[in-house]
Amino acid sequence: MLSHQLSADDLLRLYRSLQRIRRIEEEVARVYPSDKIKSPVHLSIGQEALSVGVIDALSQSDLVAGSYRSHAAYLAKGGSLKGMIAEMYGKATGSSGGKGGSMHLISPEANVMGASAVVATQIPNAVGAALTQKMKATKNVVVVFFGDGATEEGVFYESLNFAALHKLPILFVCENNGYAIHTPLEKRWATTRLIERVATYGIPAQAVVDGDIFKIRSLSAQMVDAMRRGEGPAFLELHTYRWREHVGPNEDFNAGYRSREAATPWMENDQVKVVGAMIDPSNKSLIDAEIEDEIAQALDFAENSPIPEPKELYAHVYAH
Amino acid sequence: MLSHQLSADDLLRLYRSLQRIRRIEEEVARVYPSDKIKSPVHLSIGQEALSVGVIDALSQSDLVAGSYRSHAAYLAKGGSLKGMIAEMYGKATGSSGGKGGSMHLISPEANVMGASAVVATQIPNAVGAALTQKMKATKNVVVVFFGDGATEEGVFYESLNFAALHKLPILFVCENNGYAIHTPLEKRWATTRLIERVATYGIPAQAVVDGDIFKIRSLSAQMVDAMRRGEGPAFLELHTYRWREHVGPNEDFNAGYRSREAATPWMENDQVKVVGAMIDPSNKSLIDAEIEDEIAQALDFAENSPIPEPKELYAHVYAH
Amino acid sequence: MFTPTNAQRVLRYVDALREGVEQEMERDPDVFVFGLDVDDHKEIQGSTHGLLKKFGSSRVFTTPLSEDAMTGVAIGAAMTGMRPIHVHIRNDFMMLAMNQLVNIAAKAHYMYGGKVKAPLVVRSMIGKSWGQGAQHSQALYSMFMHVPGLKVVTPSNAYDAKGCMIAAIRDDNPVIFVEHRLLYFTEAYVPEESYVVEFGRARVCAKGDDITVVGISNMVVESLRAQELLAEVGVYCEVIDPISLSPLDAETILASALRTRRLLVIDNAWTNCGASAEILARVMEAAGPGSNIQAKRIGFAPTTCPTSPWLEKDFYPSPSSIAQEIYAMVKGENAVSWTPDPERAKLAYQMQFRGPF
Amino acid sequence: MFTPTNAQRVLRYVDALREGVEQEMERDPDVFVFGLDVDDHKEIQGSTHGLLKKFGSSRVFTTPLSEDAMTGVAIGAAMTGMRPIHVHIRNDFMMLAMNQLVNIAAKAHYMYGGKVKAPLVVRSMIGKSWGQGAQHSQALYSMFMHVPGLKVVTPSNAYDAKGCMIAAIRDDNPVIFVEHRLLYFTEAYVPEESYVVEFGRARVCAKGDDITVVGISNMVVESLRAQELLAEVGVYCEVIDPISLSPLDAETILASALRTRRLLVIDNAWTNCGASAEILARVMEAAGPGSNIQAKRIGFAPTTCPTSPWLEKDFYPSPSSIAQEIYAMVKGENAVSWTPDPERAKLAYQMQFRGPF
Ligand SMILES: Cc1ncc(C[n+]2csc(CCOP(=O)(O)OP(=O)(O)O)c2C)c(N)n1
Ligand SMILES: Cc1ncc(C[n+]2csc(CCOP(=O)(O)OP(=O)(O)O)c2C)c(N)n1
Ligand SMILES: [Mg+2]
Ligand SMILES: [Mg+2]
Repeated sequence: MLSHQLSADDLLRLYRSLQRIRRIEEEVARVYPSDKIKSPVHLSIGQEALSVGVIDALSQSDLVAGSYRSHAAYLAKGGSLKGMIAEMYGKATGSSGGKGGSMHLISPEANVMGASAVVATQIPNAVGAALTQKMKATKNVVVVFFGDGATEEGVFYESLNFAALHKLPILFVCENNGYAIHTPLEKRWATTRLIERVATYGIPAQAVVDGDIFKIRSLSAQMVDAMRRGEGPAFLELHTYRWREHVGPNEDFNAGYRSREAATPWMENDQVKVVGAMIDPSNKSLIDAEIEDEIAQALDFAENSPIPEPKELYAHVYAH
Repeated sequence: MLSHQLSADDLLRLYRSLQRIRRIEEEVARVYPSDKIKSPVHLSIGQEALSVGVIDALSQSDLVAGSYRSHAAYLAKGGSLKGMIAEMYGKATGSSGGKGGSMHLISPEANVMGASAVVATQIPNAVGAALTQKMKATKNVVVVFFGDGATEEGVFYESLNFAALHKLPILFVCENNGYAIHTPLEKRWATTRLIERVATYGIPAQAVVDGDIFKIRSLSAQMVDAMRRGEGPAFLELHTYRWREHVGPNEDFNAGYRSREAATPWMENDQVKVVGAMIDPSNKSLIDAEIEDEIAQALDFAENSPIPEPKELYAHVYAH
Repeated sequence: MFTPTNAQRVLRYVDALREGVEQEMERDPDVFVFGLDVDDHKEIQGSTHGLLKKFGSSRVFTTPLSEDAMTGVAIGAAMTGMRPIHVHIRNDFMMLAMNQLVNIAAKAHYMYGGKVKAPLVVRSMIGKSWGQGAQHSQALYSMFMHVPGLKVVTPSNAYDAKGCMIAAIRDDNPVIFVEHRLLYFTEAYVPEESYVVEFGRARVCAKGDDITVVGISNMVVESLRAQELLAEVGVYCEVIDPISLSPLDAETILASALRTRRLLVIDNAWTNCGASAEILARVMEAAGPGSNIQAKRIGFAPTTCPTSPWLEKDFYPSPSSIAQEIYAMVKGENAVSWTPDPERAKLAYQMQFRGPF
Repeated sequence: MFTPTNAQRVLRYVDALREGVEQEMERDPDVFVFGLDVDDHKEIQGSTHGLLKKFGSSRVFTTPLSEDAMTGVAIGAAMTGMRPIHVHIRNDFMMLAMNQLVNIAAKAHYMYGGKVKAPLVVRSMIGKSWGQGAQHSQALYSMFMHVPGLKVVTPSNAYDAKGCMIAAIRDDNPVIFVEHRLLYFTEAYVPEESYVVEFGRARVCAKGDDITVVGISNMVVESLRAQELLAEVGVYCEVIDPISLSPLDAETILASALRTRRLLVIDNAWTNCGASAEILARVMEAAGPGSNIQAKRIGFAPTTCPTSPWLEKDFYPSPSSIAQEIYAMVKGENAVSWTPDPERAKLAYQMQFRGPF
C-alpha cells in the first residue's frame, strides 16, 4: 500500500521504527569517542527506511538475516535494544554475551537469525533458512539484507539459482548505497543491469530508486504474499545513501571519494522526516520522548551491566 | 563465414581437424580396456565441432584454456598428439612428463595454457591470461572452454563481471551438453536464460543450438575480430551432446539417466560426417590415411617411451 | 579390524555408511542428504544407495555445482532446525566451501553466544590412484582440525563408518566426515542396530611393545598389514586408530608411546602442519623431557600427487615402506635392513581397485 | 629488532612494505598490485601509499568483491608472464581464495611438468582488537604451510617486511605474505636500496642459554619484550624468528633447542595443526630420543575470537603470559611463580592502536 492507503496507526508505527533507529544510531555515534563501545560500528543512518519498509511487511515469525550493517534490520524486526548496546559495550548482557560485537547481532526471539561480517556469507545461510521453511512447511518467509558489493560475490548467483530452482520463500534485498567502502559502483560493476540479471533466474525483481518507504513497503508486501502462496523467491534492489563513513561514527565527505552534494538530495528526502511530517505532532513528540527514554535506559543498562566472566572465553566453542 | 563462403582449403582443414580428433578419441577408447592408459578419460566424442569451429577462428598466438574434457581443444589448437597419448600412458615423454594425466593437458608451444579438473577453475585463470594480453598490449585473444555445469559456480559470474569491467579480450565458450555427469539441466538450472543473463554484463552473447560448425566458426570469427578491436569479452553457448559416458570409454545409454533416442538426432547430425561429405573423396581418404598413420605412430611413441625416473616425483614442486 | 562380540554380520564400509544415514533418517525427519549426484545411479559409489527411493527427493537431492552456496545453505538450514548431510565426491572440492565452514559454521555457536547451533555433517571422499592426480587425491582435513568449532572424523573401517556417521548426525556441531575411497569395499562386523562410536576415543587395534604406530584413515589398514608382517620377524607394533582427529585422544597415544618409547604416525596426507604434526607435538609436550621417545612421521611425499603410477607409488606410504620404517626404528639405523615379501605386502583393497574413477 | 650495520634510516613496517613494492614495480614492469581498496584514500593502512599516483591505474587497481575469481585472475596473469600482487585487507577473507590457491596455484608448476610458473604474491593482514572478533582476527597461514607448492612468510619487522616483499615478488612461486596489522607502525632500520631477505633462514633475535623461544609474526615482538623482562630476573632466552614458515628453517631452531634443552613456540594463531605443531614435530623427529628437550606451545586460546576486550585479553598470548610461561619452564613448575610489572609488559604498538578498524 502506498502512503494514502495507510492508516494513521500504520504511519505511527513506521515513524516510531524509523525515528527509533535513527536516534539509536545517532546516540551510538555520540557515545563512540568515549571508547565505551568496544567494537567497530557500521551505521545505517540514512538507510533506515529500507529495513523498516521491508520488515513492516513481515510477521513476527518470519526470519531476517543481515550483515555488519544491519543494526536497522535487527531493531526493525524487534531485536532487543538493550542487548545490542550491551553487546557493543562488550558486556555479559549483550545479545551474544559480548562475544559477537556490533557486526553479529542476533535475536532468536525476534527471528533475527544473525549477521555476518564476511560480505555475502549471510545470503546462502538465509537461503538455507528458507529451505527449512519449505521442508517444515511453515508459512514463514525469510528476508536477507546485503549491500551492492555483496552482489559481486559468486555465492550471490549460486544462491539465486538454488532458491529459484527450489522455489524457496526468500526475499533478497540489496541495499544499494553506491559504494563498497570507498569504491563506487563504476569500479566494480560492468553494468547496472542487476534486476534484469536477477530476473533471468525467473525471480521477480524490482528496484526502488528514490528510497520511498511506501513504495518499498508495498512492493515487499506484494512479494511476501506471493512467497507465502509458494511462488518462490523475489528480489528488491533498493537505492539508498550512506550518510556516515563506512565504519565509524563520523561523516567523511571531506575524504575525497564522494561529495556532500551527492548526499544532499538523499538528506532532503530523509524518510524519517517525511513520515514524521505525516503524523499528528502531539503523537510525534510523545513517540520521540518514549524513544529518548528507551535509549537512555539502554545506555544505562549497558553501562551498568557486568563484564563477562573470564571463563566465558572457553564457553560455546562446541554445542553440547 | 558460413559453409558456402568457405574455400575448399578451409573445408579440408576443418575436416582434418574434426576427423583427427574423433579418431584419436576412438582409439583412446579402444585402447582403454588394456589399462595402458593410467588416467581417467573424459572423451569429447560428439563435441569436436565446438572446439574445432571456435579455434579455427584463432591465430597461433591466441590462447586457449579448458577442462578435463578438453582433449578436442588441445588437439584443435595444435597440442602434440604424442605428448597427449604419452601423458595418458604416464610416460616421461608426456605433455606433463606423466605428472598431469589426461585432465591437465598443456602446450606452451600451441598456446594451450592448461586444463583443470576442478570445474570452472580455468575460467578466472583464462581471464587472468586475457588481462596479461591487455597489459602487454598484444593483439591476442583468449578462449576458455567449460561445460554447462561450470556456469553454476559463482566464480563464473565473478569472472564475467571482471572481464566486462576491464574489457578484456576473452571469448567464453560454454559447451552445453545438457548434463553434469548424470544430472540434467532441469535439476541444476532455475531457467535456461543463460545468454540473456550473460548479456546483462554488457557482453555480446549468442547461442548455437544445432551444433553447426559453420555457424560456430563464423560467430567466433566475428567475436574474435571485435575483441581484437578492443571491444571486450564475448560469450558463446554451444549446445551439444556427449556420446560416451561422463568418464571412461563406453556408451552409457543403458544407465537410465538418458536415452539413445535423445542422442540420435545429434549422431545423425555428426559434423565430422557433414564436413567430410563436403570435400573431395580422394582428398578425404588421403587425410584419413594420414590421420591413421599419425595415431599409430603416437600410440607407438607412447608405448615405447620410458617411464619417469623415480626422482621426477620430487621435481617441479617449486620453480627455481 | 575391530570385532564387537555381539555383531556377527559382515558389511562393507560403503554399506555401513549408508545404513548409518538410513537409520538416522528414519529416526529423525530433520535429517536430509544433499550434494552433487547423491541421487544418480552411481549413488556416490553406492554410499547413498536406496535413500532416494526410501525417503524421496525432498530429503535426498542433488544440487547445482555451487559448493560455496550449498555449504551456506546447509549451515543456514542447520541453524534453523534441520540436520543436513552435505556430500562432496572429493575432499579437494571442499576448498570451495572453506569460507562458509571456517568463517560461519565453526563460529556460529560461539559468536552468537550459544544462541544457535549448526548441526551439520559434511561428507567427502579421498581419491587415490588411476590418475586421480593433483586435484582428486588430497586429504586436507588438518585444515579443519586447525579451526575451533569444527569436528573432524576419519573412520578406517565399516564398524566405525556406521557408528561415527550416526554420532556425527546426532552431534550438535559441524562435523567434517572424511572417507577414503579405497576403504569403501573393505568389510567388517557391523551390528544391525543403531549405535554410536564416540568421538575423542582412540582404539588400540593391535597390541605390541616395540613401537606405537598411529594410522589415520586408510593408513590404519596399511599399518595393520605392516604389523602382521613385522610380527613374523619378531617386531611387535601397537597400532592405534584415533578415529576422530578433532577431538583427538592424545592420551591413549601418549600412554602407549611412553611404554614403547617409539612413535610413528602414518597419515594419508601431507605431514607439514598435518594431523601427524599435531600428534607428535602433543606427545612431546605431555611426555616431557627424559621421556626418551623416538618419533617420526610418514605421509604423502612433500609434492603434488602425480598421475603416473610409476611416480605415484612413491608418493604414498605403503605396507612395505611402513614396515621398513618401523623395522629401522626398532632395530636401529645400522641394523641390516629388511624388506617384506612384496606379494604379501600388497593389499586386496588396492588390487581390486581399477579405473576409470 | 635486527639492525643491519649499514642502514641508518628508521622506517615503519607499513612504509617498508610499500617501498619494497615500489622498488620492484620500478624494476619490473610486469609487477602490478590489485585487490579490494588498494587504490582508495586509506591505501590499505598506507601500505599502498603513492603507488597509484606513481604507476597509474593500469598497475594499481581495486577489484569487485570477488576473491575467488580475483585469485584465479592473479594466477592466470602469473602463468602468462605477469607478477601480480593480490591484496586482502584481512587474512580471514582468503578462505574464499582457497580453491584457486590450493588446487591451482600450488599445483600448476608440478602438474604441468614444470612448463608453467605462477609467480604470485598474496598479501593479507591479520586483524586484532577493537572488536575485530570472530571473522576479522584469524591467522590461518598453517593451512597454506600444509600444501606443497606454496610458500608462506610472516615478517615481524620493517626490515624483513621490505626484504621479504622483494624476495616474494621475485620468487617464481606463489607466496602467501602475511602481515600483522599491529606491526604496521613498528619501526626498524631499513636500507634505502633494494635487498632481499632470503626465505628459509631463521634469525636469532636474542641470544640466551636457558630456553629457545620461537616467535611468529607479531609474537616475535611480544617474545622479545618477555625476554627483556626475564633477563632482569636472570632468565636468558634465545629468541628466534623463523621469518618464513614455508620453507621453514628447522635447523636453526633445532640447534638452539639442543643447546638450551627447552623450546617454547609462540604463535599468533591456533596451535592445533599450526606452525607451532610443525616446529615441535620437526624438532622431536630430528633431536631424537635422549635429547631431553622440554617443549611447549602457546597460541590463540582454542576458541573463536571474542570481541569483548575482557574476554579477548585471555585469547591472545602477551608479554606477561609468555614471560610467566618461560619462567615456569626454566625454574620448574613448583618454583615460586613470578609476574612481570604489568606496566612494563605493555607494548607500545598495542597501546597506540585504537578503533574503529
Ligand atoms: C568477503 C569479504 N571481502 C571483503 C571484505 C571487506 N569489506 C567489508 S565491508 C566491504 C564493502 C561491502 O560493500 P556493500 O556490500 O555495498 O555493503 P555496504 O558496506 O555498502 O553496506 C568490504 C569490501 C569483507 N568483509 N568480506
Ligand atoms: C568444483 C567441482 N565440483 C564437482 C566436481 C565433480 N565433477 C566433475 S565433472 C562434473 C560435471 C561438470 O559438468 P559440465 O560442467 O557440464 O561439464 P561436462 O562434463 O558436461 O563437459 C562434476 C560435478 C568437480 N570436478 N569440481
Ligand atoms: Mg554498498
Ligand atoms: Mg555438461
